[in-house]
Amino acid sequence: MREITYCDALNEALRECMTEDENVVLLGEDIGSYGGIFQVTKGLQDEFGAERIVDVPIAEAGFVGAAVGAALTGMRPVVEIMFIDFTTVCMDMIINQAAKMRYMFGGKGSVPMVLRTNIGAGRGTAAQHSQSFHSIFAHIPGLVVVAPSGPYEAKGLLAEAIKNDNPVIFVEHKRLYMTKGEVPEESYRIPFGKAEIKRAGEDITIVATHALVGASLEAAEIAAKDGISVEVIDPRTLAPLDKDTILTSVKKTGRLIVADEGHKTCGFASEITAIAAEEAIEYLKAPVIRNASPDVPVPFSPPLEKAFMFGKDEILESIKKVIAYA
Amino acid sequence: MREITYCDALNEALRECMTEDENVVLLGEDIGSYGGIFQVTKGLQDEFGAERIVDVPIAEAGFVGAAVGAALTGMRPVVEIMFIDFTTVCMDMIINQAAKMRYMFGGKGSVPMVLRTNIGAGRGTAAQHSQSFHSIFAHIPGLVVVAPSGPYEAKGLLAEAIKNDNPVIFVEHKRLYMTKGEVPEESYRIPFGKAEIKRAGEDITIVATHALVGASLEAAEIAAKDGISVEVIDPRTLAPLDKDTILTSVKKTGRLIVADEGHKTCGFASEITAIAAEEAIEYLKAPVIRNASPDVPVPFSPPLEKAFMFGKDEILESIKKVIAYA
Amino acid sequence: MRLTKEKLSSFYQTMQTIRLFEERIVDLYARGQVPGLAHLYIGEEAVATGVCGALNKADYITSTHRGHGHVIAKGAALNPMMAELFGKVTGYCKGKGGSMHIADMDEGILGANGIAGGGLPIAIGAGWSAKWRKTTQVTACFFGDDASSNGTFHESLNLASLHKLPVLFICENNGYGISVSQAKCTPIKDIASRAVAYDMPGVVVDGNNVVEVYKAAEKAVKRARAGEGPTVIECKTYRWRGHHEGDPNQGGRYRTKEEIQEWKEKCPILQFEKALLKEKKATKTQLDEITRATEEAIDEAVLFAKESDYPSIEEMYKDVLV
Amino acid sequence: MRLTKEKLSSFYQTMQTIRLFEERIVDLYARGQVPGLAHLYIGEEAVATGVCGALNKADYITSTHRGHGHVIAKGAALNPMMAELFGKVTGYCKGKGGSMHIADMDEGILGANGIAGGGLPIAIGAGWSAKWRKTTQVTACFFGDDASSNGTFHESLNLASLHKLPVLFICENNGYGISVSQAKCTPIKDIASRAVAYDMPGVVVDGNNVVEVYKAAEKAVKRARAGEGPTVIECKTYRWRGHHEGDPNQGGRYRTKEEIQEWKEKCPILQFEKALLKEKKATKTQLDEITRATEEAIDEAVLFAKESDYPSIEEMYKDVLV
Ligand SMILES: Cc1ncc(C[n+]2csc(CCOP(=O)(O)OP(=O)(O)O)c2C)c(N)n1
Ligand SMILES: Cc1ncc(C[n+]2csc(CCOP(=O)(O)OP(=O)(O)O)c2C)c(N)n1
Ligand SMILES: [Mg+2]
Ligand SMILES: [Mg+2]
Repeated sequence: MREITYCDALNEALRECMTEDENVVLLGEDIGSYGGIFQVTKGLQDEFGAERIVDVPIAEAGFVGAAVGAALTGMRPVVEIMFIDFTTVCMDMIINQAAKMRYMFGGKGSVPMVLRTNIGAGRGTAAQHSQSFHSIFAHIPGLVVVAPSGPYEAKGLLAEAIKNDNPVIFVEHKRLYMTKGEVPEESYRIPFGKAEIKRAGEDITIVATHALVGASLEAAEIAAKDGISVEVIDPRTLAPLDKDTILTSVKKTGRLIVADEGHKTCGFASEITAIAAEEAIEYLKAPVIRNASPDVPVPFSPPLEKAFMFGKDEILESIKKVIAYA
Repeated sequence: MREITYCDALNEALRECMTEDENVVLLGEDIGSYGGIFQVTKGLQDEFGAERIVDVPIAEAGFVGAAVGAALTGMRPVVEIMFIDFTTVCMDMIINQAAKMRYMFGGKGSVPMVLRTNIGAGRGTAAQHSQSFHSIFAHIPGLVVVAPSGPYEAKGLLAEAIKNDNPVIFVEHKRLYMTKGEVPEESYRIPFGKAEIKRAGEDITIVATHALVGASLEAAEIAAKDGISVEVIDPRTLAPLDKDTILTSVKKTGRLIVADEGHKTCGFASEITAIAAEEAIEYLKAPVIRNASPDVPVPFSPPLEKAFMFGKDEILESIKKVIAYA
Repeated sequence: MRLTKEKLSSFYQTMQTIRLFEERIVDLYARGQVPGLAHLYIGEEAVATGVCGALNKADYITSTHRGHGHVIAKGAALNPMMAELFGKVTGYCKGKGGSMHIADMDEGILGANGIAGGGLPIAIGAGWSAKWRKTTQVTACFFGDDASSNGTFHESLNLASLHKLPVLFICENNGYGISVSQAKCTPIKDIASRAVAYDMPGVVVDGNNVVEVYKAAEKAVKRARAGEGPTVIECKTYRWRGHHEGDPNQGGRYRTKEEIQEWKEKCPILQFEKALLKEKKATKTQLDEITRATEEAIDEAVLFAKESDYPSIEEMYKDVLV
Repeated sequence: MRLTKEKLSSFYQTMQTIRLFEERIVDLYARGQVPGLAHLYIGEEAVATGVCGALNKADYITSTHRGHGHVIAKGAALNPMMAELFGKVTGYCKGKGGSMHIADMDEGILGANGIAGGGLPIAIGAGWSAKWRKTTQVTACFFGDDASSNGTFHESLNLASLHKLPVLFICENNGYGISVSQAKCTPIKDIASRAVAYDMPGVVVDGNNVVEVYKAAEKAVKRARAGEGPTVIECKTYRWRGHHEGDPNQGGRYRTKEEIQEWKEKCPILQFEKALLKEKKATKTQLDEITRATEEAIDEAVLFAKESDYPSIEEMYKDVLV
């Protein structure tokens, strides 16, 4: 199958959905002729015009709120927030408006909007342009939180997000934009709330998100050489969460490692760990290990940022630890 | 000792700190002659004047940001956000500015400000005035997150918060404002990062926050009649967190229940559970139970809101479950 | 008053309905039958009535925490409204939203809102939506004087003017936030004077004069439907009660008796009634009949609400996601 | 130019320092020696220079993502600045902040800021602080034309005017956000025209004329110190480079060669140099000497940065809390 980048896969999903449904519109900063800071909307304004692909000023509360109002009245807006760090200036429109309207209105009305943004350190952009606090959105009921781990997921999950009738926080990953992978030409949707077992295994379960899915698979490959059989699960959506697939695996392997780029405290890794401790403790043969970002802001200096980040090696270490555990 | 309400204890701490240090100023909506929506600042404007107790318009990003700038330049501002729900409109000033400045500046400058707000359902104010998403702040490095469980804690922790050189998110609890308890007349400070063992026990550890500390103590009292010995721990600050006290207790009892009013997913209860699963799993004799709010917005209708909430009874059930567990 | 008798008496009926509905809430709230928070609209009836009088069913409104008047004026039915305030399953939101979240998609009511200033971005989104869908729908966005100090005001007016969105920004200036007077919230006298900063027309009207409000709204609606963009209409008015029921002696803590009395003498309904009779647009009997019928409808709504059931506990878990 | 020769040559030196510093970053960035994002100030030197020229050491500034010029003009030293851009432990932030977060409390630099519009509330806080502490300190708040569309602009100007805070709101209008022109961001021509909405003076000046900027700032500073409140000063200028180094052909994607060329001909430094020579306020040799010395200082800063160490890994865990 042809291989394209995560970025192009997203672009393709947007193009397909906009072609199919004229109620799909895009709002964001520099998403027009500029193509978006990460080039995800490249070429779309030429194709669909400036009325449907709208460059907006730095008024996130204004245009994210506008997306809420538009979604409530028949449109399917997709907004781009350049970095997840900037969702802090429009948090009310996400947490108190989009997430709660349908519930507060007793099931009347729906908010079929998508908020595209991204997480991830590693680009030397320091504490306000490198965060990964996607877990905040998983803490708020009423939001779908998507975490595409590769090009295939990127296209299928974004198509689902746009066609889905819920407000969706679509969390992309900076380091993945240029990653290539097989992506079908035809359009397809990946259902929400369904995890994917990326690699089957018997000894350890790794629940990983975003770029850490790839890192976990690499670690699993290496571990296999030492005869350790690792199962790697990609939840694909953090909310709704496919608990069953995770618990079934943990009950089988008896060992759990979670790898998520968010800060450790109160993050997604904590949630997966808590679920296992609550619902599968009798199966656990070793301590659960959370591979998460340290509880410090993202530092600028290259060696510090490198130390802040983690991947294959740290996961491999965790694998060895849980296996070594008597 | 004389007994006063949680609300008056907070008021007393404010008065003492303002008398001691003229750089302590208050900013908030209706905190002046009106005394604050929950009467915490009652009488202070008469005593300290409208220059130091400033009523502000509905411009949370503006006045919380102003507190950050004032703190950075020698003041010790205390801002009141009427309900934690409204921190969504000033999230950037909290998450990207106050929390990160000292780190981003390499240790230069400090932001000695306090953001007072409150959580808690039970007043029939529905989804936008009843939230308890304090865990969001615990997920962000650089913030102190305080959770006073009673009048004594309220006064001592608020005094510490104002004198402390870090940005502090001081999370009060609506249902506790009118609760009375013994509070010393003299001023005192309760150190951050130090949990309190509210009741010693051997069989079960309960880590509880806010109003659930009281509920847990009641439940423990009842359980004692059945010969179940429950240890109740109040972390007092969610960040920094006193892991040692909690782990020591869990290793002793082998059973853990967490009671926090936040939503279950990615909440503080998840964090405590994860810590136990990561660092004390070999001691756990039973599944950990999270007593947390369901992952739904707070409903308005009285019977639904009542069903949304939990307390002594639910905790008691959890106690029976973990004890019954073979 | 060049308006038809029908139109004028509909104004009277709407204002009277709001007034009597709210007065009934005062009573029910005092007797503990309405839970939670109730922010009443008494004294401001002419604003919602005049504005919504210029709108069609297909048009939209965004409302505030003080929303009863807006939604009644836009066409909300009394029974489900009252039931919602009681938290009953027959309410507009199945009892799950309450006073601050009443919505009715069929009537273009995009929801009351517990977040001050929260409705403005949503309103421009509804306006943008109409533009995208190429309909002639306009959106009226209600917000208070204090809410106008919030950043959403700036971002929304800027975007609305930039894209010529069909939106009416209705500032209900009742002089106070909760307890804080406008003078302590902003250095300017007229919020509408800020319209120039967005290159849009801004007008100040007597918010207690329903016809004046209606005329300003009608003009703004024409402009909006013509694709010429948004307008700010500031309506000077006053709330008779406290900020919310339960506000110590009905806001007497921060407002003088004299001030309150002065405004009561400018009652929007009494003034309008006098004008109607003077100009022979209606007879006392006609108006009294409207009042009687309204009382009846409200009695019925209360009965309906009381006899309705609370939602079942399972309802708590529904409607979180579609 | 009624200013002293000393003052004028200090302007020249500051502008030249900013220019040469930024040009060096262009080179270092291209060679991959400066990590992360660099938003350069080339072409806008007169703004920071004129404004900070009217401030004292004790006064404050809040800066933006495009902050190098602001902090140099306010008195930041080149060695720790350059070291910070390299991520070295000798940098202003021990290498932990980088280009977008340079701060120096001793010089009243309250930090560059990666959040557009994020500096405005912080600036009014510093102003409020001076008022509370009864000092004569003023705060100059720099922000861009695009950032002025953010809600923080509205909330901050309203609060500053209401409380007569000693703040200068300096809008650096370079005509663009990242790629989007001002015309696509707001319906108005002059951001300063919004000052009336806050009952404060607003002036538009040629942002490429350092003396004009200085005079406007001086006047606003007087007003601020006198307790008469804030002023908006909009400086029309232009950035020569792309939004950030690495922006495809230096912003050529959304700006015409002609437009860029036009502005280069209005170079703030060249214009000023001509004026100085014409009015005999300085000789060519004097100016060349300044340039030479500046080059030397920057060479030294680069050397200092290169020879400095990176912070130790333990540094990652420090400074999170006091
Ligand atoms: C963002 C936000 N901050 C604060 C509040 C608390 N609050 C509710 S109503 C109100 C005053 C609103 O005044 P105004 O906008 O003039 O409307 P009015 O009540 O006078 O109709 C305040 C401060 C809120 N609901 N939302
Ligand atoms: C809240 C927020 N939204 C978006 C961005 C991304 N961003 C960085 S700079 C910029 C453009 C800023 O334009 P302007 O304010 O005119 O300043 P200039 O770059 O022209 O100096 C944008 C959109 C940001 N940093 N912060
Ligand atoms: Mg008001
Ligand atoms: Mg600009």
